[in-house]
Amino acid sequence: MNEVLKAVIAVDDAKVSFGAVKALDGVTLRVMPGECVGLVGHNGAGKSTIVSVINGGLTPHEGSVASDGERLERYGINAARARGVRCVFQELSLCPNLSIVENTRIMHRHLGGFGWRRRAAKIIETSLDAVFPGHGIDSGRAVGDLSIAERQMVEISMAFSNAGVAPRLVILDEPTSSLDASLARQMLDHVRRFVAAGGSVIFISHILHEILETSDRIVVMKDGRVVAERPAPGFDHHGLVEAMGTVAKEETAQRSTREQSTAPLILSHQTKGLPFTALKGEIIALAGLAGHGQTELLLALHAAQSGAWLPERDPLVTFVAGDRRLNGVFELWSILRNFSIASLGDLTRHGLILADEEQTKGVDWKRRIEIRTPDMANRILSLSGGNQQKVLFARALATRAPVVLMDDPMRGVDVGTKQEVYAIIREEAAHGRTFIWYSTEMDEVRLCDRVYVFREGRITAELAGDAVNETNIIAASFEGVAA
Amino acid sequence: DTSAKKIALSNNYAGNSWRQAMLTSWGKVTGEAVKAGTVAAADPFTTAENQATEQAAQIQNMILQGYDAIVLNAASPTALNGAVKEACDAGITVVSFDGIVTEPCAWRIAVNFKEMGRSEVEYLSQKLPQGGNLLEIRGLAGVFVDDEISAGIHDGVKQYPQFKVVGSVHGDWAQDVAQKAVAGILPSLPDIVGVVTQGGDGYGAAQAIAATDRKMPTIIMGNREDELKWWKEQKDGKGYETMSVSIAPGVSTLAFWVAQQILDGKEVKKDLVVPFLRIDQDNLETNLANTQAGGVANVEYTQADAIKVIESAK
Amino acid sequence: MTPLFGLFGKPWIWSWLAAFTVWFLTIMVTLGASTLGLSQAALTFAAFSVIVGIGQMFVITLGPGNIDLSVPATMTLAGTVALKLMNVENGMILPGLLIAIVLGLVVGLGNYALIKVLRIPPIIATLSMSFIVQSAAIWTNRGLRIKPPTMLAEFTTSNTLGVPNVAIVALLISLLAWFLLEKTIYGRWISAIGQSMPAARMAGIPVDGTRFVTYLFCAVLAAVAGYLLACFSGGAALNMGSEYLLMSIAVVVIGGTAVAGGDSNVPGIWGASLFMFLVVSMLNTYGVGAGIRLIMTGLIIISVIMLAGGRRAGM
Amino acid sequence: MTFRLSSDALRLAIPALSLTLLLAAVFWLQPRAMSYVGLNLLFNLAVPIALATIAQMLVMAVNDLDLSMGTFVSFVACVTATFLRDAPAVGILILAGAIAIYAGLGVVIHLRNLPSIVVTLGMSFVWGGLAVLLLPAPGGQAPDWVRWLMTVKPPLAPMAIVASIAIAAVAHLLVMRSSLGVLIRGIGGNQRSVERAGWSIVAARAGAYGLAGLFAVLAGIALVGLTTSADANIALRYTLLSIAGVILGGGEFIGGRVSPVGAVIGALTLTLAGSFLSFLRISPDWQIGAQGAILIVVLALRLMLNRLEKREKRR
Ligand SMILES: Nc1ncnc2c1ncn2[C@@H]1O[C@H](COP(=O)(O)OP(=O)(O)OP(=O)(O)O)[C@@H](O)[C@H]1O
Ligand SMILES: Nc1ncnc2c1ncn2[C@@H]1O[C@H](COP(=O)(O)OP(=O)(O)OP(=O)(O)O)[C@@H](O)[C@H]1O
Ligand SMILES: [Mg+2]
Ligand SMILES: [Mg+2]
Repeated sequence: MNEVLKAVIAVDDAKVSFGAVKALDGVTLRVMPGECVGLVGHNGAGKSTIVSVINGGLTPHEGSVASDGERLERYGINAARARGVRCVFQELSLCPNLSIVENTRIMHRHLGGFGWRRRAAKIIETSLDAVFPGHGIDSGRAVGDLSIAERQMVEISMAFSNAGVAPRLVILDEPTSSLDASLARQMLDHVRRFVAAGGSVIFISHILHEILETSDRIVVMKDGRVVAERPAPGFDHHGLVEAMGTVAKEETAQRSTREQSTAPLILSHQTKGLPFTALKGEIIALAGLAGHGQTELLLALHAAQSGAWLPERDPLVTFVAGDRRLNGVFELWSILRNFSIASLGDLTRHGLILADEEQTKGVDWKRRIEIRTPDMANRILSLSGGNQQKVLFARALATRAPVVLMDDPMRGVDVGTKQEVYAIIREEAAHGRTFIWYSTEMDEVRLCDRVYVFREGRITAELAGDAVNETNIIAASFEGVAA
Repeated sequence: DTSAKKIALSNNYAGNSWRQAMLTSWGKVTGEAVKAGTVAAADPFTTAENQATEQAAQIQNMILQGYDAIVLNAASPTALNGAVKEACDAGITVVSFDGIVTEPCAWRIAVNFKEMGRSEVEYLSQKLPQGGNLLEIRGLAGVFVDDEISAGIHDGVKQYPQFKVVGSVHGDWAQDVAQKAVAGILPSLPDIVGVVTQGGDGYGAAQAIAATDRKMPTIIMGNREDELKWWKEQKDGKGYETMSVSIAPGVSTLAFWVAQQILDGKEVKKDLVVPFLRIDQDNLETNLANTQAGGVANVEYTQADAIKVIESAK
Repeated sequence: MTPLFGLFGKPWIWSWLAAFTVWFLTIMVTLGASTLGLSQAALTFAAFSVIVGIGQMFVITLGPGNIDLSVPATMTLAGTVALKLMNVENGMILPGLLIAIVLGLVVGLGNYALIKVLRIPPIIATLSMSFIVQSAAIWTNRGLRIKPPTMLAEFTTSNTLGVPNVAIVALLISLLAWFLLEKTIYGRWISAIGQSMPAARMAGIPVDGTRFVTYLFCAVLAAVAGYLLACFSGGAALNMGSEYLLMSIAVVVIGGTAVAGGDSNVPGIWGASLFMFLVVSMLNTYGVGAGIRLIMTGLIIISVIMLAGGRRAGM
Repeated sequence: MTFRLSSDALRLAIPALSLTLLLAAVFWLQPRAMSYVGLNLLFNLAVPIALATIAQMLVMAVNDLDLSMGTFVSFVACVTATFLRDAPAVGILILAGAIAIYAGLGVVIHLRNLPSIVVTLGMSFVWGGLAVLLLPAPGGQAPDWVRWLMTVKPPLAPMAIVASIAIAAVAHLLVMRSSLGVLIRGIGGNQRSVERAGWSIVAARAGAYGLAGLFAVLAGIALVGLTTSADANIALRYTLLSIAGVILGGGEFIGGRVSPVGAVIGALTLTLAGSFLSFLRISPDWQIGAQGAILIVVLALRLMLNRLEKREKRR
């Protein structure tokens, strides 16, 4: 009872269901002042849902929310914000058409009155300086003009900013997914400082070492329940994976160097820096700090190889989106239609869609890549973020295109699924498929045969074989910074 | 002497055969006048969207272009008053016709639309003394000509109470709209003996009625060639009788000559009246022969005609 | 869920219910005596709205901002030129139809060229285009009304087994449209593009080609509608399409097609077209004046969308 | 660091440049226009259009579209020329009620999740009907103060220019600088995030629509001040004109990207384009088409300048 009295937020036995899906099946979660709670679980475990409950966006169908020992009957977004609950959502939740200052105005409702621009600028700049020292972001810029990493930095700083009501509990739902290692480091350091000063943090991430080193306590969720809860030192990487219930083979070891030079050239592209080439069966990583031209290269490769006017009979490339809201999912469609759209050419005769074959193929891939849904005819938006990503993966892999372009596709995919996907990629590569893979995660870069490192829009280094390691990549990423 | 004077035609709409005939007449008559050196220029301007605001801007541009007179077929009798006033203040002669304006500084060559509507019922009362049910096809709602003709028709019905208007639809002065509106109301109407119209919609009504098994009532026509031709066919076949009435598109040329006379220093009354052009059973053939295929029955005016009209108004 | 209840989830049901109600209220004035006449008239005139509406629906499906305002002008131009070419000769019926279709293709090409090459938003591109097309129609024969060939006039104004021929033509076109949307890869493509153009591009869909074909299709349907309407009403008039500007949009949106794109609906177009005709007939029949008639039409449109839209949001 | 224009400033530079070019062309064709009276004649009818464009822009800022702008302005014009003159209190009450209905539309559209296009399409019939009821035939008269306001001759610059600058300034303060403006544009940019920050979207949308109604009312009053009287169809073209004005001024259909100053410039450009054409003296057959052509040219100019902007950004 004493614990409940002290808790910043205490959720008791919360139950939430969406139709037949029990997103939360009796979750109890308490967050004490001055602690960072790590929240992990497979895709669709219910993490985002409990976040919605805590920030007031969703009223649980059963259970209660209490704060500072007081049971809150009419809990909502405004009540949460008044108690200092702040949230960083995984997808962009800033207004891209507004400047950073104006977004600050939106986020802080009570900032109004004459001269709010000056005050808002001060608030957000103070916070940016505190979380990401040396960020170099001008608060007058429109959010739409920022790179995805910069947006995420702004969003994180926004959550930690203080405009009257000091933040007490900051919820971070996969905040580092678009940040490179150094920015992620800065953020995690700030989380520790914030916690040390008495604040509370709920930290959700699929990057387990971040969770392990930053959290005080780790809560593991599975299928809408809390299945393990212990102080962080009580877990190690392996234990955490086990608790999440994923039977993952811990196999992030580097690929054995294969004899590649004999393979035929399949794709080449003139870039501003070093020339880009890809051989058949290769897995190529595009590395470097986030937002330095990797996505642009992928888009250019895709644009160069696909016709905008006539359908391609045998497309050379296919694409897995990372920013799925922007260029991935078709929101009105079922999972099946979302899956089949890229390979529809193979599922038609004289332009007519062969519904049975589409169905068969869909069911096949649902099984292969374990999409968590009772029925492929459900709407794509009924899937959790990670499962939507899997559908996009299946969409690309199901085509016959020999080259797969991947734009940081593992954002928000849980560890177990990642391992499965890695295995599929390796298998497909062995059969002669080429993967061109932009990733912000070093573990993934290390899986590749060859790495192009980007710096300011150009390829500045090419690493292959044993040279593919963290030190070399970081060195290449920061090359020329001093110059 | 008006040989140095420039006259402009401000026209609000070109989207039907009547307006096209009007523009053609203008081009023909003023072209000769310019060639003969009577006036220096007579340029026609048409707005794209049949809107008063657009036409007001057009008139303001004409002021800037330095025209001496503006001949005006207005989109609205009142909404152009501001622009017309500005033209007058700039010393420009404004002569409105067909769609006239109420601004006192402008001249008006008007057709008595009310009388036109009334005369339709009067004709019917002579042809069908026992009376009966009428269907009224109106024009475009909110436009003054529509209101005037309709008021005239209702006056006529008051005068000849043996008639009763049992249905009223808006045909927007377009054959296809009229056809559609009539087809929609027809099934629920009792027997009708006559259809009173505003011009440009008689053929559409005939088509709609022909599609049912009703007896063809007396449809007042609007001088379009297709209406006259249909009437001729019916007349030859079944002795069908009716009349046709409308304003002649060539009235634009009368307005042109009136403007020229005013520029020439003539004393002209602000309000002139032109008779509408009426075709009856006996002069149908001659009128039909004089009408261009697909066009509208027309009369063009000369300078002498204009002087006569001006004199008779005094 | 019972089948009947499932029916209420369909976005098109509301336009049909509305049409049926209005139809019923109208025939009740004559205690049913006008049933056949009214139904035939409704089918006839709905047919034209259906044909232009289907084209407009394909364009609207392409996503926010996609709309074709050149429909009326295209109808006018196609009708004018085709009738002029046919010149009342029965032998020229087919060439007349062909020239109408070709004109549709040209307008569609022009529309998409403006949209693609000059990056002009469709609403303005097609509006500009419509002015040019309207001018072209004026220029061709200055609004003279030429009669259609007798066979064609006969065909468009008569019935087969009590069903108006134009309605049969519209039905065939609707079936084609339904088939394209539901059964072919092209239908999937336009729906995908309507939901997200970047996503469609990245999924390997030939976005420009698909959009181009769609604008062509819309313009061709408008041209065909213009051709039929000109023959039906005994000659092309310069203002004959103007009614179909609002009409083509109204029947699409009342019919339950998503205005934001990606989701189209063929049956709804029929319901909405019948409704739009019948509501005017009903108000005319009840002798309501123009002002009240307009207000009622507006309120009915809003009520229909409230019923339909509200349900969908709740699902 | 080199000097870099913000994207907002660039968004403005483009329309401003096209207006300047067009103005230069007009002055060259008709030097008489280069005077106090000339400028007033060129631009005074742009004042109501500018107001309507701002109104449309407010609706577009929340990702909606108002298809009833033209009929609403017509309705307001009818009220102004009748009630506002004869019984000012009643007139003001009616206009306030109309603004309240606009705000109500925002609420309904949001709560029932309705497509704004359909609701405003319906409303366009309603306003049109009310206008016809008020003024079955054109007439009425502008209140004297309105007439005075629209014909006043301020020193230095003519009324049209002063009014345009004032409208642009007020709208800029309201939409770009105030908290409410930020909120409205925020809804256009990312409604979900605004909601998550605890704002009431319904209230904000009602605010946007209410403001739009207010500007549209001002447009109707200004229009009557210029024309001295009203009719039910007086401003129908304002619907498309206002949309075109927003687009010309650098606004976009979705995403809350709007520019009030740009919108005013867009309205001025559209008005000027018409004058430019009449100074060119084109054959009557093609006068309508030329209006389309000029729209295309102006928008193509926008594209050219946009390309320049992109190049600028890449550097
Ligand atoms: N709006 C919704 N409608 C239907 N089902 C939903 C909805 N939101 C969530 N769900 C379901 O609830 C479950 C929990 O989803 P939630 O987003 O909380 O998972 P998560 O743990 O955040 O997963 P991830 O790691 O992929 O983000 C999932 O099965 C999801 O499909
Ligand atoms: N418009 C919508 N309709 C229905 N459900 C939705 C909608 N938007 C989001 N959801 C559901 O809400 C849940 C949260 O989705 P969201 O995309 O925010 O996931 P996330 O956890 O933030 O992302 P990720 O885990 O992929 O990084 C998901 O289950 C998703 O399916
Ligand atoms: Mg989640
Ligand atoms: Mg997630």
